[in-house]
Amino acid sequence: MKLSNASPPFLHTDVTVMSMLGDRIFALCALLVIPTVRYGPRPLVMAGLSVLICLVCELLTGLMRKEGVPVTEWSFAVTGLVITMLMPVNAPLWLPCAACLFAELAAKAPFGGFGRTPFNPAAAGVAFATLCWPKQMFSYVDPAEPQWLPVWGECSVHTAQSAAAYLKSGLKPDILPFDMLWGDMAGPLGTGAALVIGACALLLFVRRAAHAETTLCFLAAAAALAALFPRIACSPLTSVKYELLSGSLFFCSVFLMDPVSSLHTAAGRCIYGAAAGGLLMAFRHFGAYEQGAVFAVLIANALSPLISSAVGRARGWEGSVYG
Amino acid sequence: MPAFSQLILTALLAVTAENLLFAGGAGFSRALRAARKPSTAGLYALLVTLFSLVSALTGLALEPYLSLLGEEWILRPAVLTAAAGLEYLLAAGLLRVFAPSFLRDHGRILEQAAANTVVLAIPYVQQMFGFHALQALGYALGTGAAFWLAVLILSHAMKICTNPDAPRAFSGLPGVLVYVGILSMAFAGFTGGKVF
Amino acid sequence: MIPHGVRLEQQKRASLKNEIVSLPSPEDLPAPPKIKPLKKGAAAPRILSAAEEAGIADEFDGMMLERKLSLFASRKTELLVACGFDEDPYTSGAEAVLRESAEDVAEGLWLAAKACGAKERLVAASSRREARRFAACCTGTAAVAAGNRYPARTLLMQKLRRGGKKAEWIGVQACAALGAAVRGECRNETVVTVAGDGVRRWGNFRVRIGTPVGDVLAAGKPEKRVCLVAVGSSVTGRTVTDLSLPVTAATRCVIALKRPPRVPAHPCVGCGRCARACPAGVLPWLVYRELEGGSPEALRLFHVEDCVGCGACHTVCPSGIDLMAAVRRAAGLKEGRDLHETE
Amino acid sequence: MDDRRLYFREAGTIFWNGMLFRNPVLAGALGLYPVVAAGCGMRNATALSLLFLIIALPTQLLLCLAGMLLPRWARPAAVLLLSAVFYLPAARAVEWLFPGSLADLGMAAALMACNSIVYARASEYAPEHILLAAAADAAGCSVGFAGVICLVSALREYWLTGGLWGTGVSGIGEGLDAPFAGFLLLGFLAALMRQVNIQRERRYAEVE
Repeated sequence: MKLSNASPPFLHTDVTVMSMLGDRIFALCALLVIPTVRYGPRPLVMAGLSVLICLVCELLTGLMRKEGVPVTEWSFAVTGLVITMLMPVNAPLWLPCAACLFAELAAKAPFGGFGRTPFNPAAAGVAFATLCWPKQMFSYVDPAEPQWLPVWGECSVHTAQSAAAYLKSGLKPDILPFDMLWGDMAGPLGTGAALVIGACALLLFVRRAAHAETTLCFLAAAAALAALFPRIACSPLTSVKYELLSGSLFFCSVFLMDPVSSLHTAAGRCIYGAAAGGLLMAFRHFGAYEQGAVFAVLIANALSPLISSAVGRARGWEGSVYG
Repeated sequence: MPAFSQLILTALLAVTAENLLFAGGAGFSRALRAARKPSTAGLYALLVTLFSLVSALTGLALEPYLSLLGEEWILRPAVLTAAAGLEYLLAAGLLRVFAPSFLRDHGRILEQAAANTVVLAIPYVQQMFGFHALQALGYALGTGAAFWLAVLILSHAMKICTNPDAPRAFSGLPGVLVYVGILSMAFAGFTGGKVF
Repeated sequence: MIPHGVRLEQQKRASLKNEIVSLPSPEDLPAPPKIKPLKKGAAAPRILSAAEEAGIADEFDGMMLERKLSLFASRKTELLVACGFDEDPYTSGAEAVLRESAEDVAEGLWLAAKACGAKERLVAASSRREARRFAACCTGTAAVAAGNRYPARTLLMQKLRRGGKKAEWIGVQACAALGAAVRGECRNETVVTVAGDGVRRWGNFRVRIGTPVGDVLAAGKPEKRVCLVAVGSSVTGRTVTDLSLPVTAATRCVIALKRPPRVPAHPCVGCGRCARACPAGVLPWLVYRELEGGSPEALRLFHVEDCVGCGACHTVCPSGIDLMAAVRRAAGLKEGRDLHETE
Repeated sequence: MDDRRLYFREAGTIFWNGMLFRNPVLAGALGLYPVVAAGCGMRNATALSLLFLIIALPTQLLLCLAGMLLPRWARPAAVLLLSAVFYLPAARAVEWLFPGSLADLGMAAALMACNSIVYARASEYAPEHILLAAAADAAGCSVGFAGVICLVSALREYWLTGGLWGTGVSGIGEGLDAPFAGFLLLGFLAALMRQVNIQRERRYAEVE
């Protein structure tokens, strides 16, 4: 019997970084089911490719830093999957790959990798893709013609305007509410099925892999603004319905408000969520693109240290906010 | 909103472009510490507001003469820069006489505020020919507020970018540049890419 | 308000299934000293000297009972609590002792309370059921259930002190030993729990103090691939590599594990669990961030001097950061010591 | 070795530092604005570099000659005034060489009048050094600035149009003319420069 030394504690609670990331990956994979059934294996290929690119980047940056085998956690898979979810299913396959490259190499590696990223890497990657290739980012396959898309090649399909685009141009989207709940509409790959996203959110909250208050405040702020300032001529409730279910709002409120970029206190997280929700609605009103969620998340990320120190000062934790 | 985001973006540019946080070399850490003190950041923003206001009004007053001379697109920046120099000279001279201790303590901020103002003021004076006095005031206040916010965000960014896990080549200035890059990407979502 | 502390998987049922087994004492250990029986109506100094004579030590902190009681007396303690529960998972010695020698515990607590001048006595058991079981056989001593969140002892004492009473605690094994002294018995023993995935027979063993740890471990039928043996507590204890080391009063448990429980270290992900777990109101993440920044501001290291060293923060941290070490360092720093000196 | 050769060697070191190792843009984060906002075409980059040289050199030389005569607090004003004056011939020269480029550059050109590199070097470095050092510094900074802005511009122009100096037809994507791309590219270039400096330090440490 050869005994070794170790430092206490000799047990640990079940929630670890790996378990949190694992839950997230599971939830994101669940979101892939509906698009796969509808469009064939293309979404799976896209997701696999994105995750692979992220893994390769992770390995490369680790090797450049000479730290041996660098992959100790699976946040790269979360980044890859979230990026896939925000892409149109008919996007060229290089598009999510480019977004993943940007997310890993520009938004993650320079700041020291997982746990140190000031911005959500996936949000940064998607924002980059939006700015560089808006045409490819916002042309969605028409759900009226259900068909399996080619797995590898280019997709030459009928495109349709998404609900977010209708709202952006001040028109009422012509989509049944039931279709909106199941994601049977033109839009990014994984952001449509509100019911599945809701179930995933519940799973994450119950398993303590995400903070419910951030998401709830995000949705509350967005809903309040949607009711107060509707973009289309309709009753406040209808406006809330369309705003919350269109675009990537619901998805982003669950999967982009990750615990890393967020804050340590419940109050801080509430303010952070509300700020992100408010910014998102501002982007919808004044932004240049139909999908503004990722931009709103980036700005909220930049504000989060300010929120954190403001909450700290309010509680008397910091001698002074600035140090 | 787009106008405000433009202001913030401009202020971010000014903060990074001018040497507030990154005075370079020896002044680097000292300037950083100064920027992180709320009083200094506030004073800085106030001075920027005042200088912006004066610059905008000067530009407004000189506009008719410039258009008489012709080639105003060459003359205008030169005249504005010279005006900022004169303003600084005036302010510093007045302070020397009336409040020498203030100048001794905050002289560096005063001079940097003057230089930053040129960066902040020229775009607007250049663009908005039909500027009137009230707009100038609003613009100056907006600039000051945006500037203050940008200083706050950047002072935190600096701390984030010098964490022990960051690669050595990126820790500090290069990391902050990437940080500002991603942040301005977010603001580009408002404007669709263009600054002005 | 969110309760502090952390809910840990207790894993005590297996070791509590059987009664305490007495292990034969090694032959080379000297026989325990003979002491004069303590009379029922003995005065405080006599009780203290008897405790000293019998060499009774508290099993939770290893402090001599006589010193502990004198300290309580000088603090004008009003309420004395006997801790009949083990706050850390795996260990169940105190619970077993409370079950099997309830009368001795009640007697010892009465004597200890008299020695330190406390008017009120209280026995804290691990659950309501245990408390009822104790109250059924020993009327006259109140019993309560401690909470089920780690660190239960600290949280219970906080709760009692919040009422304005000066409350202190002693271990239930020390109580039982003092109670046995009435009969003139001085057994010099302690109850040690043997548990962990490296042993096949979990249980509580009554062993002579001074027995090698290896003998106790052998009683639990260890497997071949044990690589780590921890004593003291499953959360804050320490590892032993030399199994010939003797069992002390504060050994409490011998935990054999097949592989070291390692959570891979990651940077802080900002979940805030550590602050919720801490019973002392420390904000471990803030302390850690301050220390990591390189120039900690003493003003921002809140309550670090109140750290009880329970290790709850480290246990819950999903990133596996040793927050307790950070808080300890910060406490040293706040006292004016150098940052690196205290490491 | 006579004094003059020593001087020239020192001047060479100053020039190299300004150009590469302590590049004002990459190491000092000065003069970011033109690179970030306007550095998205080779033609623009060349025009801005020229503008910079014509403003920086005389301003720095004049400040070097007259700087010590002025009190410390008045120097910033002098720099602003002088660079405003030299902006006029510089703008004319650039307009003559590249017709229409000033209109293309718009504000970025206007902002060269109060460039923070010129500002920092002329108000702090030049007055306290000899003429040769100031000249070497101004030249080094000009070349360093030109190098960085040309590199960034070349990368962005290739991305946007697929060619250099207006020869491109179709690019890889759009969006890189926005300032964020400038910041990101500068960040990565600055990291590269930092890495080079780290390697250099390590080599020196090994030699010693």
